[in-house]
Parts: sequence; C-alpha cells; structure tokens
Amino acid sequence: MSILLDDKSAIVIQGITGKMGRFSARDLTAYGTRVVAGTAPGRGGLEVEGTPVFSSVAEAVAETGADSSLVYVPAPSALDAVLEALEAGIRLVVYPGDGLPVADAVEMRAAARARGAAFVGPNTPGLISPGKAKLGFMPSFCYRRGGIGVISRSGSLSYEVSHRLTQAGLGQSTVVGIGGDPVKGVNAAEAVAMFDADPETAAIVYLGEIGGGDEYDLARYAQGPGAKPVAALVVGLASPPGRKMGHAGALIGSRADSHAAKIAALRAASVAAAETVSELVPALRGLVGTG
Amino acid sequence: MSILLDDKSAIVIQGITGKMGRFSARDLTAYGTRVVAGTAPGRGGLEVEGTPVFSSVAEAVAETGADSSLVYVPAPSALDAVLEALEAGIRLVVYPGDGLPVADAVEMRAAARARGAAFVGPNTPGLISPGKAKLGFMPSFCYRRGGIGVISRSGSLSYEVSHRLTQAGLGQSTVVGIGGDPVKGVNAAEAVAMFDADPETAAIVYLGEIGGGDEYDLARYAQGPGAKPVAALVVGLASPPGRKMGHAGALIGSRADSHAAKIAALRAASVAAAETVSELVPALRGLVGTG
Amino acid sequence: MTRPRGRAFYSPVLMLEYEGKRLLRSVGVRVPEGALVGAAAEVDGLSLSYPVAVKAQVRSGGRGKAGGVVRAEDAGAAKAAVARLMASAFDGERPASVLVEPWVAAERELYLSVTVDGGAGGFVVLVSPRGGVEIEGGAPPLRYDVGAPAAFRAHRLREILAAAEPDAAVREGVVRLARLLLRLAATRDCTTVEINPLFVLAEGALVAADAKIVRDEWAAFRDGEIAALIAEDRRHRPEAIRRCLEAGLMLVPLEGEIGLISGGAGMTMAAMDLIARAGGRPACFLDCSANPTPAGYRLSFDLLESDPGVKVILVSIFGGATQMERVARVMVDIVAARTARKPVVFRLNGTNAEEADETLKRHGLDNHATLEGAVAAAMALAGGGR
Amino acid sequence: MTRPRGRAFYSPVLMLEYEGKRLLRSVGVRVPEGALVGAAAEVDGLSLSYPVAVKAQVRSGGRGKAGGVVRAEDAGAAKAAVARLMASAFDGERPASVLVEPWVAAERELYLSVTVDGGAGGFVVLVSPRGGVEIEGGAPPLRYDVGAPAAFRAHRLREILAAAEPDAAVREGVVRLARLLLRLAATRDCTTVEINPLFVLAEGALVAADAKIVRDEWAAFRDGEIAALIAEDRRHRPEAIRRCLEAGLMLVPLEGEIGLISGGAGMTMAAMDLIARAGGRPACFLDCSANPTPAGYRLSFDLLESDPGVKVILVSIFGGATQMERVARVMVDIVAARTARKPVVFRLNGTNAEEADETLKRHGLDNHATLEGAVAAAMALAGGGR
Repeated sequence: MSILLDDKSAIVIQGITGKMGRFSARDLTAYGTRVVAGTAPGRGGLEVEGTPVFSSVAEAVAETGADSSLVYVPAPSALDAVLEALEAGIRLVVYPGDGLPVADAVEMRAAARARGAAFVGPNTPGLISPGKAKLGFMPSFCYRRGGIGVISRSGSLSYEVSHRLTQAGLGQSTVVGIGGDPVKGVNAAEAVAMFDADPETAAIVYLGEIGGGDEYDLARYAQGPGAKPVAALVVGLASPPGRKMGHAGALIGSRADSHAAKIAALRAASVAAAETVSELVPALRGLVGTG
Repeated sequence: MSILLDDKSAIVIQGITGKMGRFSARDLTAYGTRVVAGTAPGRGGLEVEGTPVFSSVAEAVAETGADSSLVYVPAPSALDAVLEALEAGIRLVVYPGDGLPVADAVEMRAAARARGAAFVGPNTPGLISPGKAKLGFMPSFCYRRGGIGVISRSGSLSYEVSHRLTQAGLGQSTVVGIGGDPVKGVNAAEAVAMFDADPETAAIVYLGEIGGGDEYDLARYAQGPGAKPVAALVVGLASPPGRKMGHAGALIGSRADSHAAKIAALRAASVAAAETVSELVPALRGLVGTG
Repeated sequence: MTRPRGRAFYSPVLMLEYEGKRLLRSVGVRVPEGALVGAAAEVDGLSLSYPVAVKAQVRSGGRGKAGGVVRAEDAGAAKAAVARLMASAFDGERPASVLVEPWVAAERELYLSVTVDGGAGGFVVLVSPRGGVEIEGGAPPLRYDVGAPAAFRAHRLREILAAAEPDAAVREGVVRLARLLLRLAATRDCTTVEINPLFVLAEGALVAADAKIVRDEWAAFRDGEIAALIAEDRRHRPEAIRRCLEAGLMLVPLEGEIGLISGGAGMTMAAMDLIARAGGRPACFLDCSANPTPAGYRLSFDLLESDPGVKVILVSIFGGATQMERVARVMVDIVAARTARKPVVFRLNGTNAEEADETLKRHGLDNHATLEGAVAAAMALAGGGR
Repeated sequence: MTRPRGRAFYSPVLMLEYEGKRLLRSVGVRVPEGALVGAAAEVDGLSLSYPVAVKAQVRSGGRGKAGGVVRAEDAGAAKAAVARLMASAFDGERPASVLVEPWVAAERELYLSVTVDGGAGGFVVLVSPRGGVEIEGGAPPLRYDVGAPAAFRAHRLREILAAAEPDAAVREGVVRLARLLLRLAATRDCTTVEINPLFVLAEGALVAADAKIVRDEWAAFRDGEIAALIAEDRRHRPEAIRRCLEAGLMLVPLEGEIGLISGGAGMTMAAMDLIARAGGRPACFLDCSANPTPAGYRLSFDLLESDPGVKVILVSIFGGATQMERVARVMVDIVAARTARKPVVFRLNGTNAEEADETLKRHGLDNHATLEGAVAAAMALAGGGR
C-alpha cells in the first residue's frame, strides 16, 4: 500500500502540450507511472510522448479510465482546470503551480471536499509512491520503496531529506508535498491520517517550517493513542520574525509560529523533532532503527 | 390540496419583533394559519401576539416543528436570514422584501435548490392557499377557496385579479406571488409544474408583464400534452420600450419582451390571453365556465 | 462633471464607456489606452499616435449608427470631431465628455457579454463570433446558462464555443475573458457586462473596443462606486424627478393627460393599459408603494399639479401591507390642503378597504368600486378620449 | 507619493491605514471622515472640528505605543503634531503622509478581523470584546472558522458571540460588519481585513478607528489596485531589491557574511539554519527557484558581489523541475565572466545531478556532496565561525 497514489493509478496530464507537461509525460512514464492521457483544449487527437491528447478531461476519462490528474496551467486558469478534473470524476488532482490567489486555493479545496476527492497543492512538487508511481516533478533517484511516510511543506527540502533517507536505507511508502501556501488541499492533519491508516507505513516523517499551524496538528496526532512513530524537522531557526520566507505560509507572526515553539510542542508530544536537517535521520533512527 | 402551503404548514416569522413581523403574526393567525414561532436574534423568550420568540430558526424548528418561514429583515441581512432558515431545515422560505441585490437572489435560489427546498421571492407579497393558510401580506378578503391556481409577477395586481375571481365565484387553490425581480426563487415554470401536479387545481391563471421570459415558459407548458387550461394577463401594453417599469424585470429590451409578442406567443400556445385586466375573467370563463 | 446632460432616459447605473473600460482594465481586461476630454483644446495636451477614434460618451444606444464615433487622422481632425460631438445630442442626450483612443486595427469583431437572466436563475454568458453594431440583426448569440457564479465551468463554455468559433486560440481567449467578466459581475454587483465589439487583433490578442456595464442599483449599500453613480446621476436629473427618486417613488415620466398615482408595478401598468384602451394617455408611471406615506403622496400630487399637461389626477391603489384607511386619511388631508383645481378621482381598495371607503365618503370624496369605473371617470374629467 | 519611505521591512500589499479605510468605506463600513496631509501647512486647508487624531501613515506595527497617534485640541497643536510625525521614523519607517481625523469618543473598543487561515481551509472571523493596542496580551479572540466564503452563516457567528458579548445590538452590528468584511476579503482578494480598534459609540454605532488590510499579491493579474500597490512599492525599494522582485527572485536581506543563493523556501531556510548552527550568519534569504535562468542567477551574484558584508557566496540548489546540468553550465559561465574575488562554494544536486557534477568538475569547480560539507567550506572561506 501507500497513500493516494499507487501502481494502479491512471494519470492524465492537463496541459500536456506545454513544456512541463511534455517533461512530465516523459519523466513519469520513465518511472513506470501509468500516464494514460493528456489534455489540451482544442488539440484532441495529438500524441505527446506516445500519450494520447484529448480536448477535455471528461473525454480523457471516458476513453482511458484516468483517475488522477497532474495540472500544468497558469495560475489564472488553474481553478477552472481543477474544477474540470473534479467534475470529470478524477479522484486525485495535483496542482503544483505557485502564485495562485489564496481565494482560488480555498475554492479548490472546498470543491474537492464536496466531491470526496483529494486535491494536493498548490505550490508543491506533487507526490511519489516510490517504486510504484510518481505524480510530480521530484528527482526520481532520491526515492526508494519502504515504510516511511513523508509529508513536506517544501519541495526541495523533501528531495534533500528523501535522498538522505534513501541513502540511509530508509525507504518511503509515499512522499507527499502538501505545499507551502497557507491554504492547501490535503493538509498535514489529513496526510497524517492517511499514513496512519496505511499498513505499509511504519513511521511518519514531517518536514515543516516556521509559520502556520500544521505542526500543531501533527503534535495532536502524535499525542493520541496508538499513533505511529513520528519524526519531524522544522526549518527557519535562523529566520527573523515578521518576514515572509519565500512561502506565503512561512512567516513568524506570533510566538506560536516560531521555530522554538514548534520544536517544543512537537517534543512535548513525543515527536522526534530535529532542529536542523542534519539531525533528522539520526532522530528517525532513534525511532525505527536502521530500517 | 394546494401548492407549497396548506393547513398543516407550521409557520415561523423571522424578524417577528419588527413592524411587519407583528402585523403578520396577527394577520396570519387571524386567517387561521398555524404561526408557531417567531425569531429575533438575542430576544428569545419573548412573546409577540401570543407567539413564542426564539433567538434562532434552529431553536424555533426544534421547539415548535416549524417548516415554513416568512422573512422580514432588511435587504443587507436577507441572504443570511434565508440561509439560516434553509440550514435549519425549513422547506418553504418566503422573502417578500424588495431592493435585494440580484446577486443575493441568485445565491438564495441556488441554496434552496441545493437543499431541495422552495424559496419564494424576493419582491412578492407571498402566497396564500385560501381557506387554509396565508404566508404573506395580501388582503385576505380578496380570496376564496377553489380550483384556480394563480401565479403573479406583481403583488397588487394579484390582489386585484384574485378579488375579481372571487367576486366571479372562481375560487383559488393557491395564489403565489413569484415576484417582480428577474431572478427569483420559484419561477413561473416551476409554479406551473406544481399546479399541474396539484389535483385541486383545475385551471391556471398567470399574471405577467413586459420584460423577461417567464411568459414563454408558460406558453411552453400550455403547448404540451395534457396541460391544464391556462388563462393569462400581460400588463404593459401602454409602456414604452427601454424603461424599467418599477419592477427590475419589467423592461422592454428586445422585441420578445413586448406586450404584443407575449400575447401572440401565449395565444399561439392556446392560452386564453387577456390584453387588459378587464378581459381576464371573461377569458377564464371561456375556459372553465362559471366555476 | 463627466455625466451626460439632457433629457433622454437612461439607467442611473449604466456606466459610460470610459467608466466601464476603466473597470474592465482594473480586472485585467485589455482595453485601448484612451484619454477623456471635455473640449477640443484639450486634444493638444494628449500624446496620441494617429489615427484615433473619437467617441461621444453617451448612454443612448445606437451611438455608432448616429455618428457618435469618428475616425480622425490627425490632431486637427480630432479637435474638429471633439467639438462636433460635444455639440451633438444622441437620442436627446448630450455628451459630457469625449473619449479619444488609438484606432485599433481588428482582424475580426466578436461579441461577449455576461448578464443576469431569469431563465438561467442567475448569470448567462453570451458569445457571438460576429460582433459590432449589427449584432441585433444577426443569428442569436451562443448562450451558456451559468446560474450562480460558482457554477461557472470553463470547459462547458469551451464546448459551447467549439460549435461556432473555429480558432482554438480565440476560444481560449474568450473563455478566459468570460471568467474575468463573470467574476467582475459577481464581485462588483454588475447586472450586465457587455463587450461589443470585442476585437481580435492580428496576433490573436483580444481587446475590448467598447464597454457597456450596468451595475445593480440595489447593491449601493455595499458598493461605494454604485452609490456614487446614483448620486451623480441624481444631480443631473430635473428637480421633480430627483425629488421622487430620493423619496423612493418609482417614476417614469410620459406625456399624457391622466396623472396616475398608483401602487405596485403590475397594478400601475394595468391601470395605464386601461387608460390607453379608453383612448387616454397616462402622464407617468408613478408607483408610490415603496413610500406610502403622507410625504410620498404629497410629492406625487405636487409633481402632477405642476405638470401643465396633466388634466386629472387618478389615485389607484390596491393595498396589501399598505393599510388603506391610513391612505384615505392622507388623501383627505391632501385634498383639503390643496389650492389647485385639477380634479381627482379615487379608487382605493385592499387591506381595510371598507374603512377607507367610509373615510373618503365622510369627507365628500367618491371612491370608485372598480378600476374601470375610475378610469372612465378620469377620462370624462380630462375631456374624453380620442 | 503617499507610500512610506525608509528601510523597514513591510509587505508591499499591506495597505496604509487611510487606503484601508477608503476601501472599508467603499463597502459600507463606517469610518471617521479624515483627510490626508503631507505637511503641517496643509492643515490650514482642512475644515476640522477639534479635537482631532493625527496619525502617522506607516506599516510598522506598534505605531500607537511608539507615539504615532497624537490627539490635538486645536489647529496649532495639529500642525505641530503633523510636523513632528512627518519627521519621525517608526521602526525605521518614515511616514509619507499623516491622517487627520475627528477624535471619536468610544464607549468601548472591540477587535474584529477576517483573515486567511490554513487550519480553517480558508477564512476565519476573529472577534474580541476588548480591542485596542492591548489585544495581543489579552485572552485569545473568539474564532469562527468559515472556510470558503460561501460557507459563512451569520447565525453561527451570532452563537459564538453570544458567549462573550452581552449587548445584543452590538452582536448584531458585529455580525453585519463581519459579513461585509468577509465579502470584501473574498471579492477583492484580501488575505487580512482587520479593524482594531472597532469603536462602539454611545448610540451603539460601530466605527472602524483603524484599518489593516493585506491584499493577496498573487491576485494582481485580476485586481488593478493590487498591481498598483506592488508597482508603487517597488518604486520605493532600494534598487537591488527592486531588481530581484522584478526578476521573481524571493529576497529577504539580512546582515551576514555568507551570501546564500538557493532554490526553494524550505531548502533555503534549511541551509540558513546550518549556517547559523555553524556559527555563521546568512547574508540573505535568496530563493531563485521561480527564475532559474542565467539572468536570475547573474542578478543574484551581482547582488552579493556588491554587498560589502558578504565574504563568500554559497550556491545550494537541489533541483526537481530545474535541470541541474543547465544550472551548472550557467554557473560555469558566471564564474568565468566575473572579475570579483569573492570565493564561491557549490552544492548542486537533483535532476541530472551527475551531469551537473561533471560540468563543474570539468571547469575546475568543486561540487560538494552534502549541504553540511558546503556550509563548512563556506564558513572556512569566510574566516571561520564564532
């Protein structure tokens, strides 16, 4: 098992004729992912990297049975593309783009929930269930199949940490980038619940940062009865308060947003909390041994 | 039978402590309507005209079993009040007020439909099922129980015509004011369908005007197989084009909006169409005899 | 300053072209970079590249056919055009300003609008692959019934457009633009946002060459721009009309001899229709139902008393929430206080009608039992029909 | 003209008080009728009734405690206050203007805001029966998790308020106001609309005595006001920062000796943290991931080369969509072209990392295998840690 994505997932890439769409069509297929369709309005009938292109997601679903979507369209069209996917019956929609108005992220999240579907994004590299399927643009060599479920608010940091896990022999069930914006689709609490229910996941690694409240949701989970072992990294130790560190969500506005407060809360909840990236693998080893 | 409202309907008046609320509490009860509750935020525990007042519609429903609501609040609060009623499980909500932003009417209509409830308004006197119950502020003496279902875009005109019907011995099953705004809750097509399904209704009288397309929906119904007899009045014969005649919807913008076009379309659909109010009762008599 | 003057009828919440374009630009729609002038001399202050379009800022329809848009090849021609347009009237409306814009070379002209529609229960998107002044005469536009704004789906509109617009890039541009216009309509309380013509440039870009935006006057409480449009409009209305608007009376001045004071839009039209059928002409549509107070009725009487064309006043009210015995008492007071000689005919019915009837009779005033009777009496007093 | 100058950090899309109040007024919120002045002499042109509040227009927090709001009893005192405030700095920020308003006598001060919140998956409404400058220290505000704007229910907020606000009329006023603020946030792309304090007047009316409105910078494509705020802000930023902003580089200048060029917010912070733990200080947060092009990287180098505090440049990138062999080639070109002497340390990893590694090596450049190794090397080149 794994969460959200596995080797049965059938992928449609919305915006497949663009640069990122073409790259992912090639890259995902190379990873063994079942990329069954692409869409590009008005360009149905083409092929991109051997993948058939349709004019609408509904057609793609009807013709190919696609159930998961990776959306590469500019921010002003993103809400429309995500709504199209959901209405066509897609169960997992990933929107990796950044620069999305938060009001549109709110609508995407609400629309996915109303349909009982999963939305991942915005501002994320996507997710990968190593050895099974990839739905995003993370570097494949960083990952290896195993029992660690990884949740990350940051893209590059998840590559870095996954690479360290892989090098340490600690494979991953699924690595999901939940994104750096304050309002997201699948959030930390929801991703944790999915990993909790996944038999293949033995322990959870959470990669957080200053700002926002996701880390407190994680602490709440870790405190509960029967929680799986959790290790966490919080970055932003050296970031001054009151300034947005790249991510819209990474801003120390109140005391609870700070690095120290989050580390303290996580430790109080028995999370193996790393203060820097160097400490994460050792912290996790303390929980799960050598994997 | 009748449509929407009958002697089993249990009424809550939202805004019962205001002038119109108090008037209707007295007037509806005098008509024999089951007014079971009123609401006024923060004023639960009061009584108005013998009716218990609650702070919320949910409380009123829980305590009294109210299923229909008459909403007397100013336009800026109307959407909130209607949403409150719908969320509390009210099945029929009447908002008589005028001056409502059309965007809010759109939301009210959508919210009622999403819950499978009926919304009547805005800009309407409400509805009455003569001899059973009244949910609005029309003059009671104009009505008498019978088999004519009346639909009106205009308030005063519906009193005038109902009075004429009553004087002519033609009683009414239900008289519903659908309102003069372009976007409404129950519209002409929906009201006609309800009367069509109502065994007590033998014939339908429609009171329309220039502007908008409701009259064409009526013609479509009358043309269909097994339609009940329909008489209609269209006012605005003497109104110049391009000017809004009081109602937001009463404006001749295109040829189809005009009095002549509507009369012609109705007649082509075998509707007994009256060009002035004087002709309506005779036209109806031609369909149903002396009632 | 920039509102039109004149006697033509127009909606107070219909924005002028330049106002509409400013609003369109603010939400990301491409419009020509124009400048507003009030006199020919102001053209000298502009940095323009010719040719330019010189466009009278009026609300009346049919401006293009009436010569309200002029192409000018140089500054001299532009100044002459400004002077001529400022001195012209369009359907009785004199422009308060003139918009000078670069002349845009269009490959094609489309039509695009988002408007409130009862049948859709909300908004519709209308698109025609052929826009311009001839839109009214051509095939009906493609229609996407959206309903509530949240129900907009770009892919639905795309499907609808596929049937009639062969250029995929233009389709996508129109879909994006429709989304922006719908958002504008929903967030800024517009009942119509119309772009006609919508220019397709050689490189495929879409440019709004005109703008007709109608706001929702009932949303003035939450939109200062709408409140400002209404206030500005009132400043330029004739005094009598302004006073009615301020008092909440719905007035449409007409040119007849029967001064009708009524309540309710449908009932007012019904009475007007009976007057017309009897060979008379109503002097106005005047609906007092939103302000059934002594002040409201007194204002209505003042208006009709001072209109030399009005020969008789007909008060026709069928009240529901309006308590008719109170109306009757107000009428008695008004009649007692007035010095004018115009005859008045009453037909009051509705809630507490019997008391109203008695009140009028006690003061020697007739109350007609039927609308037909009242209209006949008014016609007789006005000197008969045709 | 009216934007603050100075070196303080502030969000480009945080509106000044007077801008926020103008927006609040436009959606129907009552605010004091103030006037904006830029110099003491301008006070003479205003028609004021004293006392007045004279308020420095700055974005920095804690203005009240820092003396940025002055009560003036007459014109002389007001002029003196304007002059003093215009010459003051608040947290390094000099006001570009001063707002002069009638001094409002409040019975009570509340706190009301609508803001984006991840936990709510959208908007929350926050209300405190005690507002003013002490809000931070008091009990946490009442919280209504709305989520999507369409999910707002006045009766839910009413229930939440019932627990803490005993005055039913005030509760109703707050509910109505919250609805307006939420509509404003949703329709005009605001991430925060905060009124603190919200005055309750003796007659029960609610008046916004301050306004803190933050717009969503990513919505600039559909809101001209946001685009204008960003453009105006850029005009007043130091040149280096302006160029970074225009190039899509995320820059937060700090005051350290390690010039970090990085990719991705989390990865950048992770590297900063390692630098700090090694006893160093990063010179900046500089995330190039939104513009991983030769121009973007060149600009980053220029910025750090010209900062005299920077002793070493550390390039740390772990690329996913960014193809690292291309980045390596860009780095080779930049290093070859530069004349400055500051040492550069590389740690490139990610997609096509092996080719990147080879490219660097082929040109005599080291590529560190680990972030820790790269940080240690940079620290050594900068002259060691603490």
